[in-house]
Amino acid sequence: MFALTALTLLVVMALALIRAFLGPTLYDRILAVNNFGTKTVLLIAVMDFLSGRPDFLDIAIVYALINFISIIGVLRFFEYTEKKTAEYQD
Amino acid sequence: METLIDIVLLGFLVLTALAVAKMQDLFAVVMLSGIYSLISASLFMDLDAVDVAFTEASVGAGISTLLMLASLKLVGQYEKHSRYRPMLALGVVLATGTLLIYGTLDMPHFGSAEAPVHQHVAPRYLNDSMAEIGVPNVVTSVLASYRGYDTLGETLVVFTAGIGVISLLRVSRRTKEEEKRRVPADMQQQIILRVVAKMMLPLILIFALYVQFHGDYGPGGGFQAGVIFAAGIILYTMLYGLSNASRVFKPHILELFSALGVLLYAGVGVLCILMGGNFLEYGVLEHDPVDGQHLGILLVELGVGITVASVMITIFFKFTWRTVKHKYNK
Amino acid sequence: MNILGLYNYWIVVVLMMIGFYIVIAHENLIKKLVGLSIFQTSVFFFYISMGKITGATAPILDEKWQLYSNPLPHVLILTAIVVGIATTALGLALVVRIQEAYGSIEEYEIQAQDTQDQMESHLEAYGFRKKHALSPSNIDQ
Amino acid sequence: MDFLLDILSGIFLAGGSFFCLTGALGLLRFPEFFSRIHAASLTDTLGASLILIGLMLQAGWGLALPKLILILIFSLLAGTTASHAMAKAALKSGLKPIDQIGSGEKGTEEQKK
Repeated sequence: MFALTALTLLVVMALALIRAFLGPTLYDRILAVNNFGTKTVLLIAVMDFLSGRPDFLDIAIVYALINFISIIGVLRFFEYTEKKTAEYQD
Repeated sequence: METLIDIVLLGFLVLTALAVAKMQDLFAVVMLSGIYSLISASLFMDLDAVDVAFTEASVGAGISTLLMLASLKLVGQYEKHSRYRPMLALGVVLATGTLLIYGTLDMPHFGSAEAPVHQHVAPRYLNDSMAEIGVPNVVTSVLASYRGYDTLGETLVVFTAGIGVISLLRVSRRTKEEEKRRVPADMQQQIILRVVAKMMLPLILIFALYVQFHGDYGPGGGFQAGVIFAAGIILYTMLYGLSNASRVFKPHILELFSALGVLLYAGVGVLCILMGGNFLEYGVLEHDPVDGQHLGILLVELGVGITVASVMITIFFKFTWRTVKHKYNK
Repeated sequence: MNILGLYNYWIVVVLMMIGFYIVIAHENLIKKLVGLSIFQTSVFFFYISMGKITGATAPILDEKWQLYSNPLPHVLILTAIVVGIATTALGLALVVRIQEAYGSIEEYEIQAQDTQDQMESHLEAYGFRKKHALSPSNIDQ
Repeated sequence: MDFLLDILSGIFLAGGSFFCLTGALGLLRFPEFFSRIHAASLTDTLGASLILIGLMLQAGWGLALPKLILILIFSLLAGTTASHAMAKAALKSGLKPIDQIGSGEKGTEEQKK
């Protein structure tokens, strides 16, 4: 059961990876990276149960956090290379 | 199943590396290198190296990607069409690769328990560390106690790199004060993001503390905790602007703290000498040697955590200051 | 099976060579740093692969488990990763400074500027004072 | 009781895997960014929650359960927010959704700029 879930997640990760390679816009890549990251979190959690030691879930939590932070980082640093900052000052 | 996951993830890694080699858009390259770190951390997980997976996830996928993105903003997004001759490089690479693969032929098989690596020091760590150190996580006990000198050196390297970045990307004080008034908060239009991040920030910081002090029993420790703490502060900096963040974490205090961590680490060592032991021999700190080891590891890991966190935050601040300066100079 | 038992090391070597190729064949300094980190990660895999024992579990002691993987490579690599990010940060800072000094992070452009500077200083040493004679537009032609 | 839990968590895991898979197919096959983000992020939230609930049923009353709940909260918060932020940033940077079925080519042309 866990093995089957892990396999599905690997397939999903492969699909997201293909989207990250293909692009075409940068936002497609960001979306693919985000999707890949959340699937990695799930894969880690499933792998913990698969190996019979579910006390390593800390790593999945770190993944979830870091994924979020790096997506925000990409958005922040990409958006402002393209646009004039004046537009965004409230 | 483990083997299957191992092979699939390695395949992902090769594909990602090839895509990195091919792409010209450096933003895409950096994002793919973030994916690369995520995959490699899962692979470390699969190969039983939970602590390494922890570190790679927080360092490689988090801080490293963010620093690269920040510097991309300074140096431009596209690789120029290069006019190198790839055949020579390809020849060198193929020759080296063939030699290396020829070298692996003499190695013991992957996963075999009889390999020479497993015969020498590792059995002692695994069998005796519970009695000698009393910490279930063998990686922590080896890191902080058996190989404490080594880790002190690594902490010093991190500290030195921090100094290097500070001196390379120095911003003079006067202009800093000038710009402080003018810097608008970043990502002001992303209101939902800001609110949610504000909710998550305390959780992240508490989780960092948990990782710091739970490192004896599960995966974690000073290095990982420091990086996670720094990632939390970086999240705040990205969403609320550098001016707000540096009001909480003043640069000179951060610099002080990065030295303080190393000082704490080395100070524990000196304290051990004063109490009649060797340098970093924590057993003498308490009446019961095992308790002493525990206390020593706790203090040393705290030192590592403080140094790593403040160095990482300082480095990120320096890069962000540069981007702010860059924006105004244009 | 006899020789396939080494598959993990082989893929690691392939990764290492891809990183190596990026470092030596590409001109862009950021790309080189990414290549360097791919190279670095492959070394990490090599160490961790050596520490793995089939059927073992992570080296966090527990009554339920008897066989653990080797913790020593884990310790070495854990610290190596943190040192790796420190050196990467230093490298990035250098790249930023190079961009500010030369206006480019492509290796051949930097080298071209360096050669030009060198030639100018040589000429100056031999008594030529005409700096503008070797302006970039003249070099290109 | 254990048997029942196994079956329940199996159902949850299978459902979660199914939703993740459909989302990934949408991510790969749909024509442009906004339809892709629609496919990916909605199924992502549901799929991740189902898989995590399936794991929770297997975890028992240990330290694993609160950690899984924490992951669930994080992924619910972070996943949705990140999707929103991405879509908003894309819209602000000038990427336009396709307004009619059939004018898909126009949308992809614009992206390529």
